[in-house]
Amino acid sequence: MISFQPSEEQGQIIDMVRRFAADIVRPNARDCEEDKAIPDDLLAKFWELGLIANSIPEDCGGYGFERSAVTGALISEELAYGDLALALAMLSPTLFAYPILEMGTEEQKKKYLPGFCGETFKFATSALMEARVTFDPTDVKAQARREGAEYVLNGEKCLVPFADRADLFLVFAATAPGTGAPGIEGYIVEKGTEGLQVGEREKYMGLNALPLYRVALAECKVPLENRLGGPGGCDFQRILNLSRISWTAMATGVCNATKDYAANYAKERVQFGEPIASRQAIAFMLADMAIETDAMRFLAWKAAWLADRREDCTREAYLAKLYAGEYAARITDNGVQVLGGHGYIREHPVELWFRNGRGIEIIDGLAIV
Amino acid sequence: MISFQPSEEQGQIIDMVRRFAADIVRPNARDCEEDKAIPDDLLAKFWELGLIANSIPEDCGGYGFERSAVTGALISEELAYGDLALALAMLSPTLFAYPILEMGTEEQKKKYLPGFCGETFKFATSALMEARVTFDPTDVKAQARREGAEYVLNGEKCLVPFADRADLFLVFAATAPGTGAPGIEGYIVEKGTEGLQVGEREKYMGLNALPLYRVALAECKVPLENRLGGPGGCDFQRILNLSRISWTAMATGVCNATKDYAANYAKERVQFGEPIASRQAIAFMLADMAIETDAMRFLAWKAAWLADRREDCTREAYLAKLYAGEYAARITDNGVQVLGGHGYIREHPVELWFRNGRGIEIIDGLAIV
Amino acid sequence: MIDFELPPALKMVKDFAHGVARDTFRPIARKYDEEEHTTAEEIAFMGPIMAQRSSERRKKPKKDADEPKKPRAETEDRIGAIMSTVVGSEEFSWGDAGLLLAIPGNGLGNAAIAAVATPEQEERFAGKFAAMAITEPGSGSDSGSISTTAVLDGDEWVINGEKIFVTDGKQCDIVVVWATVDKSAGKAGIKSFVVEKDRPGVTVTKLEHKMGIRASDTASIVFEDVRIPKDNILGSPEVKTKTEGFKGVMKTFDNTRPIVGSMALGIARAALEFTKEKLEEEGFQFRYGLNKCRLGAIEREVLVMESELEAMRLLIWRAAWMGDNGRANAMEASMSKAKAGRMGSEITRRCVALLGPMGYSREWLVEKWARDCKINDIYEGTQQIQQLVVARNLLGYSRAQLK
Amino acid sequence: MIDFELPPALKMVKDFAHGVARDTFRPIARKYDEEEHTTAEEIAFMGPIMAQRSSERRKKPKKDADEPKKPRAETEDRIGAIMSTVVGSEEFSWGDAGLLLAIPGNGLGNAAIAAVATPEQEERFAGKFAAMAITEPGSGSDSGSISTTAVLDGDEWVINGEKIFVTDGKQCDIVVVWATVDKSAGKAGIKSFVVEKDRPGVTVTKLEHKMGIRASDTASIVFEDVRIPKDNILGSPEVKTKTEGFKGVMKTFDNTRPIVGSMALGIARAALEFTKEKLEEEGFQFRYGLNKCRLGAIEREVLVMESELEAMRLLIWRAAWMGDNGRANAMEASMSKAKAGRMGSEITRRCVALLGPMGYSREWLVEKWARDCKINDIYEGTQQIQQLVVARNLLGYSRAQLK
Repeated sequence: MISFQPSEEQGQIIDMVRRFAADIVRPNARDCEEDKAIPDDLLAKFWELGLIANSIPEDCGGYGFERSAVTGALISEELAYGDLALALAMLSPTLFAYPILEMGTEEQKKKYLPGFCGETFKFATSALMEARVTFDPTDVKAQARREGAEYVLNGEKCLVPFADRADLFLVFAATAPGTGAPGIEGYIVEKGTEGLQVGEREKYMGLNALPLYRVALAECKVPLENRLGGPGGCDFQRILNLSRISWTAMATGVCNATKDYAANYAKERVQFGEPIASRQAIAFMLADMAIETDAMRFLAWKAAWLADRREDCTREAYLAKLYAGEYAARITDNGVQVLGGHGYIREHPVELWFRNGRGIEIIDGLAIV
Repeated sequence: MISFQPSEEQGQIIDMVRRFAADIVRPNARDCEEDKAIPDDLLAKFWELGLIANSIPEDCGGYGFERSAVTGALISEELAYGDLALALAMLSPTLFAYPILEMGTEEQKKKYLPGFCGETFKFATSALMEARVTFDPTDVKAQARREGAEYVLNGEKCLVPFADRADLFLVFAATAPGTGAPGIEGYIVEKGTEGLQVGEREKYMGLNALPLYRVALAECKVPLENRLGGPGGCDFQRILNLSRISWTAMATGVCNATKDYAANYAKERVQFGEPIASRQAIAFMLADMAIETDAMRFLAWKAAWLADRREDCTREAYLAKLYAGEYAARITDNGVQVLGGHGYIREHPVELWFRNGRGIEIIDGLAIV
Repeated sequence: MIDFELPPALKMVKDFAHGVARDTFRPIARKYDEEEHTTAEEIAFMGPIMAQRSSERRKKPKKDADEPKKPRAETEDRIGAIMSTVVGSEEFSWGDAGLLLAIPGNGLGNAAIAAVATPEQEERFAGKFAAMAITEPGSGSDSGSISTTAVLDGDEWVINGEKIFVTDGKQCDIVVVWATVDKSAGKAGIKSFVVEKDRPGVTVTKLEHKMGIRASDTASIVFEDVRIPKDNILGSPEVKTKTEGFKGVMKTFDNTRPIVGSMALGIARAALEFTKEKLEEEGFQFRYGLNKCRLGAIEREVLVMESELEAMRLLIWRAAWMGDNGRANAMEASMSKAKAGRMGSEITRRCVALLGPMGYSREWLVEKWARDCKINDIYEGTQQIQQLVVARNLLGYSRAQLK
Repeated sequence: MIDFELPPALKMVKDFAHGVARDTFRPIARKYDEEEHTTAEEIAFMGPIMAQRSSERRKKPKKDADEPKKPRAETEDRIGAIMSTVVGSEEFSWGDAGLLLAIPGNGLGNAAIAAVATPEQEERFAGKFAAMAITEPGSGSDSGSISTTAVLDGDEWVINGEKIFVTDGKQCDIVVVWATVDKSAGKAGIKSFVVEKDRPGVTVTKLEHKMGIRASDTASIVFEDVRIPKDNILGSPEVKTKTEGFKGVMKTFDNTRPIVGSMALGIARAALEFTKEKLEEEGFQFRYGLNKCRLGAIEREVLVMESELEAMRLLIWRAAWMGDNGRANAMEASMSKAKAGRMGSEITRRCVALLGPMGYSREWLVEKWARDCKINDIYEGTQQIQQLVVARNLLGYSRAQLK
């Protein structure tokens, strides 16, 4: 039965996260970007919402509500409406927790998930991306080989959020190069494991609030039971799909924020005797922003809905992110354009959204629903 | 010394062709399209301008002015401003004459060029394109093999203008498949040669005024001296470049015509109490048309200027046509859009230009400067 | 709850429409493109089927569009006529959009009657093929400026004026004519009237030669002292001080615009599917999930177009779902048509180019789809009109604030 | 005669600029991006070179821009200051656009002085670094609405007002200030004045933190009862009935807009060249002449961008050539900036994406180029203003006819 109406429960979550984004996330976004850091109390306030513990089964210490990719997309969008970097930071524990929740062995769930149900923000992360021009998430160069009772990991990762503070890393590596998604597995690496080297903090065009690090794995050994999903391994393609859904939803949030901000500005900014919004060139730019933003949202929902039905959504998630990458770049560009010179100054958030928006096409991982 | 100013002589040619396009070409374009034929007297009127004989040396019966790709681009644009199909038809003798003029042996020039200096329109043509989805002009499937004192041609060609009436065909074929442009040579095939089979007239989305035919070559034998350029062969890449320059210039003519027509319409069409041209959405569409049309023109000129200096212009001619193909499609689409419902009706020429414009990206050959 | 599954009834609609599109429309699509202004007898059988459909729909209790909007959580989703029509239209248009428009009883006038007619009128005009006559030589997008008049004379309206671009104007039985009952009242004076084609004074004066959708006729009709019964007016005859009457008339568009969008979608999907098929025959692959570094140029182009097709469909479905659920959807209807009209043109043109000389040839249907699709960015409000509607809603601007 | 060869003098300009860009600008580009509001001492040596250049140019006989246009064939092509500047700017911007803007003596104010100053003024302000102050908090694109005033008091003008977005406002020696001498006269009352920075009452109140071109400062300047000599006015002090005065001021733009275009071109070229280089290192090829069926996705994307770069350059050159040859080029100047501003942003953003995580990283300069380039679609008239200028010229419309 076709419907574009979130459930009542989802509606309540949306309202809550929307308020949080408006009251807490947006007002702090610029400072965090300039300071290149997120104060712990912001993360703590997010943690109080209980969004992550919500999805964790009661026997692992959570509230035991069903985890849903659609709900995750709704949350991703609303948080990113506040700020993309803070949204990524706040949801970063899910990078580790959700794959365990979905694909972990019973032992892995019991061992790791309770840590995400505590009172304080749990720093955990995953490492997927690698610093090369032609990086493709289904073609990672990091390798895992089995040696007796251990897996030995080698490789170089980039864009690992909170690598400096994370207790747990989910590292994606291939058993053999060129085997595509089926050959990629996740390995749980605990902080302090020998061979896990957290490198320098990285500097990017945007997302400066989010601490991103290089991480090297040099003959890093983990026990066999640390492979995500145990002997059967994980469904890496699904993890990638869930990540692309989250990115698309977050892109929707950024675009929606840009559209709203630019529209309000255009109504207030008077030039040649009239608000610039009364000129077709500006008004139609805003109309296009609205159209593409809505389309992006529904593409995320559609892929998420398939994911929740446990149907293959590789195509839908890929196309959604393809769409989001292109249009998020265009929309955030136009956000600056509507504000003109003022949009180029760091006082207005469109300047930040322009820079953040350019990461969407490029980055995979870093978020999951 | 950088200049965007045609020479005095070129200025006179432009003026002459512009008048011809306005008085003769444009007024007959729609009828020719609907009748799917061009009356001989139109071709005769074009012939009277002497544009082709102009470029042929005096010892071959012409007026002996220097042939220039830049001048050719100027002529191509002005004629196509009148109508693309008629421009292609009128210039079709050059498909045969110009390669001979540039690359023919002395014997070939003496034998064939005087025919283009007579009093009546000379039907001659060339055959390059082939009817397949992945057709690439540097990868023709038509083949030529040497057999004693003859070349034997085999293959299927499409989009051959005036194949029904042409006395002379310049057929492009490869000595071996997959050798690219260097392996492709031109072969002179006279009407009536055994194995030259003129097939059915083709039907396309546009260009219906121009008679286009399938042509098959079945063990078609021509003497050795019929290879363009003799034993040394021809520079096929240059022929292709000159063709792409002409296409880009013709695209410029079509786009310029569309822009002018749409702008005039928009100034006259009153909606909501004002001419639609006074709305930014329409006005800016017209501004973009003007910008892209000018850019297209200069890309053609730049490549032509290089060609006239005998420098390699493969890159420039390719990029020019790439640009022209994309923007001609967009501009002719917007031409219809500006006229709205009226643009969709066969009464206004934008309907025809929309259909003609879509051929530009697809077709190579069919014109040469 | 967010859901994208077609309910069984809609799957049936879809399968039926697809079958007709594949088995009946496609095989004759080229024929009626070449033979413009010929009535396609092959699709006559569709008339009774359409009539039965709408009669079945009439029997169902109607939800009042003006009932107050319920709070979110209480709304019960329903799949109604609009969703059913957009799903069907996509499939029919996949077969041939011109033939879809030429299905007897499937005119825009029928949609207008269905939207605003009284039960008595619905009954009286049931089974008739109704065209819609809005545009005049001097008024295109500016529907408020029409000059056709309707004057009440005793028990009859007398209609005078000239209409152009009447889709199915030749083939139809009745015409829904927009006319003003009070020129001084401006838009408030505009009403719509049902005029039977066989009334004295109705003359089809011209059939347009069009770029595409040539299987459906587009006519000019002159109305000269045409007398119709008083109760052939759709809606109230009263001229209100504000523009409510006109808004009522315009409201038809909220339902028809997603349908036009779905026609663009169906045509573009046909083109893209066909293009992929032909390219696959040549050995090209289309893989989902790779970085663009690893894709071929046309592979990537096709993937981008697929994402656009999905986006078009979801925007259309959203607008239709809102309409069926009694929500105000003027903005969303225009969003769906703006997107679909533009991208439909873009996708079909790219498919022509992707297939090279064969794409441009009339041997295949791709070139035809590019011609057919363009109309969807023009009629029922051009791209620019849709953008105006979206922007005004977005900004909360009146017509005066954003012209 | 149509010709695209750079004459030897211009080749020298190009080579010199490229050398400075490569050896001086590029190596320090990242440094001054990170250290916003720091003066780049490394480029101080450019000041005297620029001063000498413009003094050489002053010595040459000037062609009067108002001399009647000669018929086509008689016109003798000349390569003048504008072409020389666009060729140089492309190269400098290839190195770093922010540093180009920060070259002492290379301000927009200098261009304005060069365009309209009397010989006496030219001599007096020679060697000074001149910024241009137009925008005010309430007036962006609408330059005609500025409220800074200039009142003649005896032998001095008294300037009052606040200017924002003054490029090089901190670093410059003098500021060309747009002010009105008669608010009631509207645009006709707007004149430009040279204000020395060290005059009492001139205060730099703020330095903007910008997205890009951070090597050049952007300042707010308040003018409070600033007294300047009577002959610091540029052009005639007379307020004419029409808007000639304002038009004169606006005419500066016809020369500066192609220059801004060339900055976008230089940055975009830098990004594209770098991107190709990096991709070639990974084994990608870029071949000219193939059907798109045979190209890779990113190969095609790069080729399309190359064609756009060529288009940008030719539009810029045409506008510059017209300006140098005394032809009215307001439309063509705007065309070149509209194209270059937009495509510069587009190309740099695509390059960021083509290089994946490395494109987004601050280890390389591509992400910076995307930030730097965006300003060219905004300052000296936004994209939308350029389109207005082009459309008005194209349609023969006044400001009132096309707002």
